[in-house]
Amino acid sequence: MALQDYIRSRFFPHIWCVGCGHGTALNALLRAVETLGLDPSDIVMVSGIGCSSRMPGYVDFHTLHTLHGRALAFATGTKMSKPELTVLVPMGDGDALAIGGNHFIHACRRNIDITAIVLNNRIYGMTGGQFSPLSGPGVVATTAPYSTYDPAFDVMRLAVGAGASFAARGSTYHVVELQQLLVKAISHKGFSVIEVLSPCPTHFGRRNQQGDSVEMLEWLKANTAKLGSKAAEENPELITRGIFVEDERPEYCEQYERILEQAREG
Amino acid sequence: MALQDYIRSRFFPHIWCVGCGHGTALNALLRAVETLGLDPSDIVMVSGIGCSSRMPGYVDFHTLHTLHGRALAFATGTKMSKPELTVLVPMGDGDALAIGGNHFIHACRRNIDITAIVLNNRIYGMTGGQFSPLSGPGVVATTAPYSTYDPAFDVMRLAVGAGASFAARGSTYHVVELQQLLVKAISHKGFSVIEVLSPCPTHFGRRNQQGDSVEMLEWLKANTAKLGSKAAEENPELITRGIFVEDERPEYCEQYERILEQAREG
Amino acid sequence: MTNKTNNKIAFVQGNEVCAEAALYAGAGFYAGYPITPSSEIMEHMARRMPAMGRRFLQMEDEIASLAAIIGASLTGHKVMTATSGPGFSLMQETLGFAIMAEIPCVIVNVQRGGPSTGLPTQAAQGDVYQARWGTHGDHAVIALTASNNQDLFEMTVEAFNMAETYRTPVIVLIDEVIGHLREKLQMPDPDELEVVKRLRTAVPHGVDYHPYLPREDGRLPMSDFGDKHRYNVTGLYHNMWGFPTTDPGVIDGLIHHLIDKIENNLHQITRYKEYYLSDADCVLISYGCSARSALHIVKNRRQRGMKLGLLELQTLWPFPAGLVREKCSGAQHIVVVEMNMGQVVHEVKRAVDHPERVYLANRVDGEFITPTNIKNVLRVIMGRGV
Amino acid sequence: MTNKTNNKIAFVQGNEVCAEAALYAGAGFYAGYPITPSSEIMEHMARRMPAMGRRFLQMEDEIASLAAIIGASLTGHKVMTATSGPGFSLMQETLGFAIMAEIPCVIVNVQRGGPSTGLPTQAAQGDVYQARWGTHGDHAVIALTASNNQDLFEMTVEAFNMAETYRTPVIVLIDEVIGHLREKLQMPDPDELEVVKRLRTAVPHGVDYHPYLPREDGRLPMSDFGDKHRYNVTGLYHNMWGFPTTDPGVIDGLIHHLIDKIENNLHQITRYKEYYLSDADCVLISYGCSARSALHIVKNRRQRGMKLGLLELQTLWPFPAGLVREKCSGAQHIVVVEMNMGQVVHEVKRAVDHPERVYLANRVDGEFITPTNIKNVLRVIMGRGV
Amino acid sequence: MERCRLVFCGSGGQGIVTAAIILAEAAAIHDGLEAVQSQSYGAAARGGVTRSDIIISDSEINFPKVVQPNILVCLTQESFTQFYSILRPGGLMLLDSDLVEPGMRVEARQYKLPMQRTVQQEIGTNVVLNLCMLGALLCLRPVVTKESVLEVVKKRFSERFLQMNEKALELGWSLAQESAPSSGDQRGSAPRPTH
Amino acid sequence: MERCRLVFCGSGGQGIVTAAIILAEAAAIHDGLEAVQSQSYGAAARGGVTRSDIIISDSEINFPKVVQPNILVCLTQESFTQFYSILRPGGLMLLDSDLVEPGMRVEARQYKLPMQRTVQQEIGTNVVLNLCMLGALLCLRPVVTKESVLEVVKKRFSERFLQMNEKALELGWSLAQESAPSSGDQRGSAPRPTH
Amino acid sequence: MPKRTIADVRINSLWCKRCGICVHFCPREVFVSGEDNLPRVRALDRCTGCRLCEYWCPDLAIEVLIDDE
Amino acid sequence: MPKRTIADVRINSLWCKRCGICVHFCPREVFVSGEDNLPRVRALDRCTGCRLCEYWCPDLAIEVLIDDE
Ligand SMILES: Cc1ncc(C[n+]2csc(CCOP(=O)(O)OP(=O)(O)O)c2C)c(N)n1
Ligand SMILES: Cc1ncc(C[n+]2csc(CCOP(=O)(O)OP(=O)(O)O)c2C)c(N)n1
Ligand code: SF4
Ligand code: SF4
Ligand code: SF4
Ligand code: SF4
Ligand code: SF4
Ligand code: SF4
Ligand SMILES: [Mg+2]
Ligand SMILES: [Mg+2]
Repeated sequence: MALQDYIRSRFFPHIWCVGCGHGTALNALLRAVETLGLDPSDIVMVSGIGCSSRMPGYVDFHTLHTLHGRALAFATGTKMSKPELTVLVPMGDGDALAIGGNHFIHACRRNIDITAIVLNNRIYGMTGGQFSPLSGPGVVATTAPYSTYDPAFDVMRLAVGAGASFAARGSTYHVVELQQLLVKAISHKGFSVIEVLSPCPTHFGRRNQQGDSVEMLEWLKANTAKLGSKAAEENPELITRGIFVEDERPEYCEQYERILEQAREG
Repeated sequence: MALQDYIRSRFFPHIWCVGCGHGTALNALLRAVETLGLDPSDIVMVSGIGCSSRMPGYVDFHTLHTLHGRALAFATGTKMSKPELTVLVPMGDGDALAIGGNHFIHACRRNIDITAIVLNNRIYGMTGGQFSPLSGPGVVATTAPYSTYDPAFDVMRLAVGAGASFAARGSTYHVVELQQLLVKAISHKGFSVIEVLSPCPTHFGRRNQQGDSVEMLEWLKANTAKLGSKAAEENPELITRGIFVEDERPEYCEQYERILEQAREG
Repeated sequence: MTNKTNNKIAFVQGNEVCAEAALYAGAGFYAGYPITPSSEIMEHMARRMPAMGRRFLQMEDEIASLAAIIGASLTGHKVMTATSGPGFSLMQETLGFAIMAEIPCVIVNVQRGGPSTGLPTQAAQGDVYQARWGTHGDHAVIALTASNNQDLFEMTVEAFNMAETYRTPVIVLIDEVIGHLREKLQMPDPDELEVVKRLRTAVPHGVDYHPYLPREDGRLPMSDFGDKHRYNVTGLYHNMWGFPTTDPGVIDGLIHHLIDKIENNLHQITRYKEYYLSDADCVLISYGCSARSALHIVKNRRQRGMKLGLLELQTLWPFPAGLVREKCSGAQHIVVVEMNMGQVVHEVKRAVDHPERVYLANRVDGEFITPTNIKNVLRVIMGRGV
Repeated sequence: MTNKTNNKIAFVQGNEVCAEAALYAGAGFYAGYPITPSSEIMEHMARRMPAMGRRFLQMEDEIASLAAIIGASLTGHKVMTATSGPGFSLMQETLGFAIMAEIPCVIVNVQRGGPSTGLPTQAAQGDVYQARWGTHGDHAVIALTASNNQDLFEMTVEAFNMAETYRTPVIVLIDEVIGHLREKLQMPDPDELEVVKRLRTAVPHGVDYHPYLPREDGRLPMSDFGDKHRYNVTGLYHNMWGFPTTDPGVIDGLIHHLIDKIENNLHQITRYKEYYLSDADCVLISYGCSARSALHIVKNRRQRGMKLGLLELQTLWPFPAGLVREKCSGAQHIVVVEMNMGQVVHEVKRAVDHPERVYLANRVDGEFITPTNIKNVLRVIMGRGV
Repeated sequence: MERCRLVFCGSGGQGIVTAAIILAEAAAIHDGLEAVQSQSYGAAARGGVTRSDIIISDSEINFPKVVQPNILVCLTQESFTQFYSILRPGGLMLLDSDLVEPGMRVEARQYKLPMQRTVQQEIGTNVVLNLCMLGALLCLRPVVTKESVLEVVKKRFSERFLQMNEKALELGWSLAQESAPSSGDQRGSAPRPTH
Repeated sequence: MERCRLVFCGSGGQGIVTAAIILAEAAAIHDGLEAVQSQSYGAAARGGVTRSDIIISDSEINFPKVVQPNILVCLTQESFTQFYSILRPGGLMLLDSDLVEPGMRVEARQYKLPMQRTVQQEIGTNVVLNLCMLGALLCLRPVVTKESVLEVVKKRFSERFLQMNEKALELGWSLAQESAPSSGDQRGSAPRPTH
Repeated sequence: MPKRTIADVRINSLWCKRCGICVHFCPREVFVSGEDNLPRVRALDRCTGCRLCEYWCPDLAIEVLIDDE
Repeated sequence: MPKRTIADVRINSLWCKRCGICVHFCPREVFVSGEDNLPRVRALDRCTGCRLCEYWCPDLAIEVLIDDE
């Protein structure tokens, strides 16, 4: 199927701002789904609330736009009840890791075969630019006019610490790599987390001297490096991209099949 | 002050079962507080709901018995509003990491100077023996009659992944060590997590062939080893005890003082 | 039912009855988080569901539990979760989602003493208004209750039926006494009680399916996630395709639909029992565990010639005001018996012609209301002191 | 107030007024989680509090926000959080804790369209009953509202005063229109409005202090965590020392205390405004943003000689039923104007002598109710069509 | 059959509730009677006082709690102290003679039997104290038939524990057969709440 | 003073709301009038149609929304299409001639001024389009004094942006002075909701 | 590898939000920013068909048409 | 190091729940399980004053009294 066949084109142009990274992330995700040749009727996309969470409106899958922070909990029910479905969960950084942090770590722990896509713009976009648990210190936000002092989560460390069997980070500048990471994340049997560095020019860029989307992409280009690359080794300040963990661990729904068998046998 | 001066002896004997590890944990905690010579009027103990959460009733500190899973959120308000207080938060494994997981990771991230004591009995004691996110696979519980298949969190990995600056694990068999770990945890400037392996003979031991409290302590003796010890290296199956991380990181309330200054200056 | 014997009579706890009835009604998916005094429902499901090839899940909290069953309902399962006051309070936001997105599901609240942690192991009926108004924004809900095992079985099956019929969450509001009381249950035969199936759309693949367009009869056929119709589900105001809208006309239509589909079917939704009402000049109105004490005193006083009757409500929401008015029309005194500071009594006052004749017999100290407690109120009303 | 000028008149948004009033009342601690349409309250606090040496905290969610301010109230601070429907639904369990443990705190709910995510940026008044009944178990609450900046300032200060006086959470229930409307505010002088201080115990160290033993006048003096009196706070039923109990007598006493301390002070808690009521034969009853439209039509019709009056409620809970009955005693028609499917209208019907004369003028499509909408209802009532 | 109201009380681990369920189930399922059973726990999480109410009758049972039992069984001192006064005057009280020391006169037929000591000696464990108690009770007041109770016991216990429980039941029966009420005092000693 | 009802509409980034606040604040604080200001955003998260309502009056303002404005300012085509019809017949409509192409006749005094183009040329940025619009508006209909607006502008903007904004205001004023209504058509073209 | 001809690089002007990303980042500087900032293909012949612009575009507004022979 | 005499090892029988931990784990086997499983000190002279029993006791029921000279 062509890319156009995976979207609900009647709703385009989408509501995201000029140059919003979430659009590029959607672009990469669609190409990953296309690459995998998935049937849209086999895919469920579940989201919470936030700019990123508007993604389901644009894809022609089964789509479920839920509550702020709760997407993974809904998705767990969907997947457990019909394990043959491919379940994709785009989330904002606040959505995934402020209010939704508990469902995030429990999904990692269970290792249920869902792909969580954390669209990290380091800000609450939808509500107008409050800081998030991924903003990190020194960021100016509407709720941090004197700049933040809250330390940030490292999504990769947190996911791994919680037991995720696949964790990767990409950026909307590195689009081809991003698409490949998404292909791997979706193909992975078990819970996969993929963090996408996705600029919010409207609320983050403007307030934090990062400028518009072009400048923010330049920033991503300059401030990230491939995991294990020389650049990364030489400059530990750089944000690393790539696959942080890729383990084979028993998948949750498959484990439940074993319980079903055991129970049937008595 | 003597140990007896830190407790509300009128409520003893306490409500915990025969041989419950939570009693031993309380014992060690009181001795740690005694060792540090803290004034009980400077200590606030905040708990959630569960057997472990009954601890505040027995200590003659300022005590706050809150809601299941929310102790750290209440405690954060207490500490932020009066940073000179020593804030101790005993929690059950379900309390801390099932329903309370989000507050747990955010407290780790913020690095607020609170001591979280996770009384890990691998079961929901108070409600009668359902499994917890620390039970791990192969455990029989009232909600897992065919035995669990849910993977467990590793509290230490999770705490470190979330950014905790102090994380340690002890057991109620290794009581002297436990008291020392608690002294270090309370003294640590920043958020400290201490996981205490604390047997629940009533609901875990009985159902899982671990027997009574004596046998469960024998189990802890045989199945744990000091971090970095030869035993631990030789047998990776052993649960390790000791300090997993002890970092110096800016403390949250102190950081806020900086914001106050900045704001005052204009 | 582990201890079921011949003749399909079992001696079981209310909580087990509730779970077993859910299985009878076709519950294919359960997710929950334990809490006293509801945990036995979950524990029963944990034992029974895997053996029946159905799916059981313990979640990290009550919010996740309700979210998970909603996610599972959309793939075509009948679903349930159970909790008690504190957990039910936590569920309020997610409950509103299920109402807005019209997701069939059953939520059991085994009430205990509140507010807050309150009295975890003791009886109360303090969550009646919460069941109606706990989530934000205008909405309507269905809440059923029962006072004994046999009724509880039927009402739980009804809850599933109504959830499917009206595409809405249905609350089964029982209490600690009923949840933990063991008594007989005559287990119905497989076809004995009506079981409403999930209504699935007949619209073939390729033809536009409208998930939020009611049929002539008011029902909205569903399509399972994973089938060929792909649509959107959201907690925002939405149009007949399920996509967000801020069109005032569509919004107005949706909120009216959400309320009307329930309140206009009050008649079909109302379940109740009556005892000695035909000639009663004093009508007791009660529900759940309290109705047992009420019935006790009614029978007792009837033996002494007092014209006492009982209206036992099984549908609490939408409140059957017309029924109450009708049944109380000849009564000199109306006494609502409930274990709270007065909740259903307010609805009764609104329903009847003479609110000044409505009294409350209640108890709020954690102990089960006794026939003597009710008797004392009756004496006072009759002007005879206590 | 960033844009305050001479004469202390500012041109500001309702949300900023609410925040500024909280600071005036002495709020020393704020914790919150952003949500439309309340976020400006939090943002204003983020800017102002550090500069005043007070403490501001952004938490991980609404549950944590309310929990944090309760934890801070116990150390002796006046505290506040603000949210909107979805966040308020999430707070219900924790709200019940504050009620049970008698913790002074102020919770602002800037209402938006519900249920569920609903209409995040649009106006509604659908959370009135939720404010009363959202948490499980019996309880009582205070909820205040306002229709313009000046009143909002006063009501917010009152909310803090009542929270301290009655040791209870107080809900400030405004709406998107009021929260986002900019108009003048005459900023009161520092001593102009009464500010009730935290009442601290006079019991000296060493003498037994009873945190839950009301004084003669019904108030319960507090002691700060960190001071010399060490006591226990719990969400379980507890005795006068704050320790859990299952003693039926103590339980009964506590639940009655929690309700009576508020309902018996209805008179002191009631705030309202009235316009042209003395000779009105049609009384409009309204509150919050709707009251502005109601007042508009009242003034307009008065010019045409119609005897229309307005009772504007500022205290919604405990519901001032006596006041409503009194003010409506001479009215032929009573019209409740609100932006929901009918909430306060039910309370009004219960309050007045002739419920059949009570009508509802409402709007639920996300648009602000206009004078024309009300006029149309009035025409119908008068038998003149629309 | 006259309506029979029983209260069993003791501490958490003594199997009070199981005994109550067995009794009520025997009545309801095998003896064709109506029966309800419920329980309550004290404030303590575990190990506190446990109480179970049973009503057995040949007609419908509405109010399911026992206010004044005509049979009261106490297996700990604490539970005795808490509940002795609710027994209906002239009712039957069964105590374990080693676990409970009444200390005050109760207006009832009081039986004190060394049940725990006996099962410990004869079976080597006290986990079957509850069945022993049930055996004694049935001998003293045959509210249901022993056969019905045995039926329920058979269904509830696995092979491994079945024999032990059956034996305990018989032991209790024998103990009771040999006994006589230890206190025939018919006067009340303290005001009794009528609720 | 007659009650004046204004609606400003355009897209997210154009500073519509700021202009509205400045105008209303000038009236309320400096001209001793009553004023209310509110805004609403379209469904789109950002960049959609933004609308701000202002009422200015010498008496108390209760109903704060504008149903039929007597002044309507449109700065995008989309907002024009959505709102042109609510203008009160005979009212004043101000448009940016490069951003909006009316395409239909409106029963109003219509002013089309090249505001965006002018600020871009003269000041080198279009972020001050809103102040330019305000200047033009004040010249056409002096609902508040220019001095009051300048006071507010002074208070709101830092040194860095102040001059730019003042200049834009003046530019707008001049543009309007030179202009004449481009459409004097007094007949409505489409049914207009009266709300 | 088959020979590739770049048939066209199409911009959907209704979806394009004029962010300028394609203009700025195309490695071959195929685009210029046209009137109203709409990108315009100024040198199709320079295009290598790398599709990066297609991938980057946040609005799914670019289509690179390649004839594979 | 001053000479230490173990003055007493006291069991609070009202608090002790008879778990047997002290009896089982005391390295010097100072306790025996007495009547009703209440631990009884049978050999105070063997006690080294290590206090482990005091630390282990889940019920805070043991006090080891040491005279430091
Ligand atoms: C329970 C609840 N609390 C708060 C909100 C308000 N809210 C909506 S989206 C959002 C955060 C958006 O930030 P993020 O998750 O990072 O997504 P983004 O918009 O940046 O893509 C918030 C706080 C809500 N809708 N529900
Ligand atoms: C919101 C809410 N959900 C559930 C419960 C019921 N509950 C009380 S304690 C508990 C778990 C206890 O387990 P844990 O936290 O491990 O503590 P433990 O008792 O084992 O020490 C649960 C589920 C509750 N009180 N509140
Ligand atoms: S606000 Fe930020 S995240 Fe939201 S659409 Fe705009 S650029 Fe994207
Ligand atoms: S149930 Fe378990 S955790 Fe709770 S008191 Fe008993 S032994 Fe301890
Ligand atoms: S990247 Fe896309 S949206 Fe941006 S200018 Fe180019 S075509 Fe337009
Ligand atoms: S395909 Fe590559 S070279 Fe061609 S226009 Fe796009 S980015 Fe430029
Ligand atoms: S360890 Fe403590 S509770 Fe256990 S037997 Fe010894 S003294 Fe008693
Ligand atoms: S102090 Fe040490 S040696 Fe002495 S009794 Fe206790 S454990 Fe045994
Ligand atoms: Mg974000
Ligand atoms: Mg536990």
